[in-house]
Amino acid sequence: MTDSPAPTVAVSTPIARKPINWLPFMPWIYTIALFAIWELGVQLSGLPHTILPAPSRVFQAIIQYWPAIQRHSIQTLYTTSLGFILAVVGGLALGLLVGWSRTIYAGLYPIMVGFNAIPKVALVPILVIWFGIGTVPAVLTAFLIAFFPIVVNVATGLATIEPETEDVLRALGAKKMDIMLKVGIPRSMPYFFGSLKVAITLAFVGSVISETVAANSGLGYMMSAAQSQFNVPLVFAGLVMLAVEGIVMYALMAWIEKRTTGWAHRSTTMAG
Amino acid sequence: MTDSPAPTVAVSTPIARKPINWLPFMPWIYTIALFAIWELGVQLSGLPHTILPAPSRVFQAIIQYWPAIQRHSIQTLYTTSLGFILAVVGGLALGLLVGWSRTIYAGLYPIMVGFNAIPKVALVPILVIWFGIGTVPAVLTAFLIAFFPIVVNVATGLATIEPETEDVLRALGAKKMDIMLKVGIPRSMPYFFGSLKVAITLAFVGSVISETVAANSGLGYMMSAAQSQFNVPLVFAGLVMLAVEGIVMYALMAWIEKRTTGWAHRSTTMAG
Amino acid sequence: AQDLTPVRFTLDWRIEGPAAGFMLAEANGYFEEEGLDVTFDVGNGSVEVIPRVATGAYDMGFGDINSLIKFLDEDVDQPIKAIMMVYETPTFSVVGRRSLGVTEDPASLEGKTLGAPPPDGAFAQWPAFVEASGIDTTDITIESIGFPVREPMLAQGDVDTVFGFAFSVILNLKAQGVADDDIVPIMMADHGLALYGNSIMVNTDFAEANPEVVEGMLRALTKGFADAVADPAAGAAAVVAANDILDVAIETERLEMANAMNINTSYVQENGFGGVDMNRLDAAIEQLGTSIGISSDISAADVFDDSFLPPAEERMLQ
Amino acid sequence: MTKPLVAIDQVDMRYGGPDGTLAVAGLNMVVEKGEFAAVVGPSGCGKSTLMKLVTGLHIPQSGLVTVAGTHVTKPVSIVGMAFQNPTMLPWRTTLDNILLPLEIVERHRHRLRRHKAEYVAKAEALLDTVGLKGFGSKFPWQLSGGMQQRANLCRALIHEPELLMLDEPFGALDAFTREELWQVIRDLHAAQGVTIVLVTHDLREAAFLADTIHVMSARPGRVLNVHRVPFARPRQLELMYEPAFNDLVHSLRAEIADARAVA
Amino acid sequence: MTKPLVAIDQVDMRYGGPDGTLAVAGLNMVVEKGEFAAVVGPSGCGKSTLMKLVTGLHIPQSGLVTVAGTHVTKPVSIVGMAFQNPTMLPWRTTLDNILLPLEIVERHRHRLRRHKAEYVAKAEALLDTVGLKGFGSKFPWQLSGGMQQRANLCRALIHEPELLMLDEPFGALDAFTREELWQVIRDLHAAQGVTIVLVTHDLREAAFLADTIHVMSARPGRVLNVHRVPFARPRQLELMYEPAFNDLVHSLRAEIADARAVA
Ligand SMILES: Nc1ncnc2c1ncn2[C@@H]1O[C@H](COP(=O)(O)OP(=O)(O)OP(=O)(O)O)[C@@H](O)[C@H]1O
Ligand SMILES: Nc1ncnc2c1ncn2[C@@H]1O[C@H](COP(=O)(O)OP(=O)(O)OP(=O)(O)O)[C@@H](O)[C@H]1O
Ligand SMILES: [Mg+2]
Ligand SMILES: [Mg+2]
Repeated sequence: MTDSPAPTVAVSTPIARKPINWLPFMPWIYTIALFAIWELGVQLSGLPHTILPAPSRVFQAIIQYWPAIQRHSIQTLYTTSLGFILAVVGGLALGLLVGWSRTIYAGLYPIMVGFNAIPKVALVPILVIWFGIGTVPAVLTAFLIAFFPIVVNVATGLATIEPETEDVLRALGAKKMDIMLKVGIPRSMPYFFGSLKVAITLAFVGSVISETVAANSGLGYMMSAAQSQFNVPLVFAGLVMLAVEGIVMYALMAWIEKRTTGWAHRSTTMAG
Repeated sequence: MTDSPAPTVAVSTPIARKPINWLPFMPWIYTIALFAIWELGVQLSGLPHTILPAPSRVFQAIIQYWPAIQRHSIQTLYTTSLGFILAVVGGLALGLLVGWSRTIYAGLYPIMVGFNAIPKVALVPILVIWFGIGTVPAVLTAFLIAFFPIVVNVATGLATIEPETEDVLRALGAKKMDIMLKVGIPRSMPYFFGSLKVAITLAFVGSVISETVAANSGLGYMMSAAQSQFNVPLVFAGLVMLAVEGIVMYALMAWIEKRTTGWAHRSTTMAG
Repeated sequence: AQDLTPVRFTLDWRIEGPAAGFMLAEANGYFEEEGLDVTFDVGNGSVEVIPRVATGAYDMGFGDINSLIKFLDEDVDQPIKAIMMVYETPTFSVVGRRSLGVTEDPASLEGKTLGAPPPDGAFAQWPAFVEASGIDTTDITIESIGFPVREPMLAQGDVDTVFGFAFSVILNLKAQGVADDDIVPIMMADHGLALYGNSIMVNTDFAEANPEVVEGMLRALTKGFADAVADPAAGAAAVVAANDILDVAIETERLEMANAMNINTSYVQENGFGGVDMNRLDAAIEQLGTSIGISSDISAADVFDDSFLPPAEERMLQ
Repeated sequence: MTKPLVAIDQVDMRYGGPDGTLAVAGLNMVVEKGEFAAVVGPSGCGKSTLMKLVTGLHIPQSGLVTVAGTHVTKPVSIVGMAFQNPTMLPWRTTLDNILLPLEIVERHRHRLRRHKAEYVAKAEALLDTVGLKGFGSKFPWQLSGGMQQRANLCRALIHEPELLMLDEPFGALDAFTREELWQVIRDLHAAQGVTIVLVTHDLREAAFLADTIHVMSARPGRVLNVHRVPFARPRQLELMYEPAFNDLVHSLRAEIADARAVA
Repeated sequence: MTKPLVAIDQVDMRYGGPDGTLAVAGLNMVVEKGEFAAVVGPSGCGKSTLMKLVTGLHIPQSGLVTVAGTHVTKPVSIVGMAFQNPTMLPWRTTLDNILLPLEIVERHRHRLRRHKAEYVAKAEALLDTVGLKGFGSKFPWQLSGGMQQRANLCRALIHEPELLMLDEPFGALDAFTREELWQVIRDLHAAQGVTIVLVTHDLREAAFLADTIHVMSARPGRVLNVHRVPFARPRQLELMYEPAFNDLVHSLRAEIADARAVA
């Protein structure tokens, strides 16, 4: 009697328990779908390729100009990463500062909001006067545009510490700094990583617009040079490269996030 | 005996309990300090006002061109607000969608990151061709640039629901949608508001860059026209107006935030 | 090998056909002969060059002299001057399409919609052009459209004409598929505009300290531009070598247009490359008064300094 | 005899994958409709796990959980559960927390808007019963530990579930408040015929309230023994001074002493 | 006689501004150095508030709290506190949670890096004492309610504080685990001469462990009565079967019944 059900279980489990895991393929499926819609949309709408080139044309451009694209992409990745690292450090520090004291919060926050409502491209000429064109203004622009979301989420993380948790540390005579480091930051980690996702994309935008205005290399330079030639497929090739670099950086951060904030992503019904 | 200490208390309490509350003045103090430093920096560095005008000159320009500035500011405020509202609605919806399912998360998130790494100014021409110049592309650009931070924070809020809280609802037979609405969203409210602060500043940037490329009014148009005239003080007047509008919107949201997320801001040591 | 003097030079725009003079001077070793090591940085328009040079961020640059006049008008003591004229005739133009009813006659613009990027140099001269050519602007609509949509909107017929530099707009329109004979450039200079165009500028503090460097620069650049006029193909090749996303054929065409319309003009053929007629420059300042508003009484001598130019005979383009 | 309302059959439950903690193993339990079952056992033996298995919050790796005749594969909707930790939602007032089930449960959610006042009155009556009159407008974090626990209990009761799962609902209360609430629960059980599963560490509580007492072994938990409590209903607090009551409590005590050793 | 370690003098404490809840009013209490004080009283009467006043987490609106001779105006650093809710940090393992005080308290934080192994061994020994051997590497949310409470206790003990404040540390434990931990605390008190304030709802627990029992009134809480527990130390669990013990417990019980009525 015990023999007969056993094989059934053995047969049924692999089928029931191991459905194909589609998850790793999802980004590809969505991307391919997106490109398909794009291609179709362009074909049907009949938009001229000087406005919106079809992806097929963009890929042609990527292949045709690959050496230039590669060089400029690496430059942009480099400036963006530097600016992003600055933004993380600066954003964390500013976030802690703003979270630190109510007076700094009240005073600094509105100014930061005001500053961030300004298109950074307006500041690039000033940076160029000070630092010349090239890497430095691009890094700084990336930094200036990217630090704010980090500040906001770190400061929110600190401001919303539950007093119950705080009390655990306060009862031990912990200083404010201890509470920030031991509770505030770890607790806001998931949102910190969320802000990094926003910050990295903004950092790319920042370095690219700076390169557009003032650089001899980088994707921003390449795209503006191509734009002035109305080589729009090449402009879009640059955009696609930007997107790819953004996704690569995202993947890197998603990986770090997974390793550090597992404790927070325990929800059984929600994605994450 | 009981009479004599009473006045002491009466005298000492108002002094001890009512120190001047500096908090509401802080934004002004910081702003004035900022302008003072700026003025001083310009005076000392001897930068020509065609590069970085001193605030005094900027205020002259504001007064001189007030009717134009007012008209353009209102236009920008209008397009930005529209774009921002779209971004809030769209960001909330997308955030819920991304938080809803692991496959959508895996597929859509990277694409959104890639999309957001693209400077939106590159997309304005397409919008202009489709919708003509003026308000519509500005609103759409503001939307496109501003929705992402909202998505990220809403999705993070959903992904980090504690299973303990979730269980309270699941035990009642709650559907996923119930859990999202009753727990996910309220719980991530503080971060939702944080993302709004980022989103509103980005919305301003978005509508301004769109106006720069294609509009007959709005601060972006005004600044680019002023720039070509070497009227740099007017450019900065535009930037200052943008900052002011950003701060006004921030104040509005801070007010709403205060009324809705008091429960989360109970920390005794941290600002908030 | 030897001790070269470094010079920081900012261009007006990306490296494209018209910049062949700079690239050839470099490629043919003229700078090295003068003992110079020149770094060329690309610019973001002929206007932004001016603050870059005036603040000393760059020693020299290639920018719009009309904007320089406006800039010096704000404060005449700023350390920047033009020292060599390159675009003797400015390339400011209104480009329209014959099929939309535009002809070479400026009067054909009446009743039309004009697309104008606000930062465009040609658009800035519109008031002076209106006055010089005497057209009636009452029925003219001006739409503010940025550079990325300028030619596409004209190609689509959303606007009837656009402002811009002739050699850019014409080639871009062709790239949009507009037929050659449909494109009508109205050159502002042909209709009474006395203005000059882009010129070499120097930070005067730098020039005072290194007069021989500046002179060497101008000698080398004169040779470079002469070469570009003589052999546009070689010029385009030098340009493409520096900016590898370009198409040689298009850049050759662009360079040839710039040579013909702006650089190797009849005045230049007579009087040599690089110099200006100070009276005409004063007249230009006058006209600028109408277009962009000049408040102080600035004179040609405040703007242009010919003392660094090589002798006229060395500046003749064959 | 009718089918039991709750049946747990040879259930194994392991947390966190194949190498995780085996919480319960070979668990069997039956609760009839209308029965009052108490579960006792050493700390960490799997009592809360059992509760979550019955409500369908956890699905066992092997074995079968049946509630109201249906095999449990997802949360069942006929229960009211008071969790061990009063997980109140901090952005809602106590009253709104208590009204939460009404916003979820099918039967009530459609009526809620129109009959709001009626439901609020009911919630306030409940708060009064547990000694929290006037605290409905306070936020949960403005309540003391024991008050939160009482509010938690109200939340489990408000929607009049068929099956009530109470996980140490009186742990943070003083003896008198506790005894008052025993009577409340006792009367509720008597009046409405609701089925109740109660986890407790207080053997006197179990003996006073329950029809059956299920003694669990140390982790991995299983039910070692089921005691039928012989005392007639309705029971009064005086019951606790009777020798038979104390004998039962003592024998339970001895059994748990053994249970701690058994795995 | 030396000065008392803890002195609360006519303290009023109101939560949330002038119209908030008055938690304690006219509170007086004295705990000598080395004394074991138990605090009992009805739910919501202000026991946890009292604990927070002593540790300086709350500063009273009027009256004076003195600890170790200093007027308390900010958190004092000589205490180890076990909160009523085990507020473990979810991103730390249980072991790291227990080590937390060592990262904060001046005396240890500088030594921690170099003597890590030693401290970890100590933490693991503590975990063993409370029956959590092997659970150090688990995250707090992987522990049952009672296990979390025990880990919470470990965290209060690890840095060997002079003053131990325990707010219902055994509420979620079964009788046997509870008795074991009573002995642990008793021995700790005997060996190290630490001063302990214990909030509890279990009168037997109070009578077994404490030197003095402070009975509080219903909210707004104040101390109605202080009982000196006469039993000699060291006390054994058998004490609880002695009539004198039961008499004390019964008289306490009666007093609390009254206390619930008194405000
Ligand atoms: N989410 C979880 N992840 C991993 N292990 C868990 C989890 N929840 C419980 N456990 C483990 O399962 C076992 C049983 O836990 P459970 O909460 O059921 O105990 P319990 O009987 O309710 O104990 P207590 O009386 O202390 O509340 C424990 O060893 C615990 O460590
Ligand atoms: N943070 C707070 N904000 C407002 N009111 C509070 C707060 N904490 C406690 N209270 C109120 O103070 C009173 C005393 O609370 P406390 O926690 O001291 O009671 P307790 O004696 O510990 O009760 P329990 O035995 O139930 O834990 C209660 O009425 C409670 O509502
Ligand atoms: Mg439990
Ligand atoms: Mg308490």
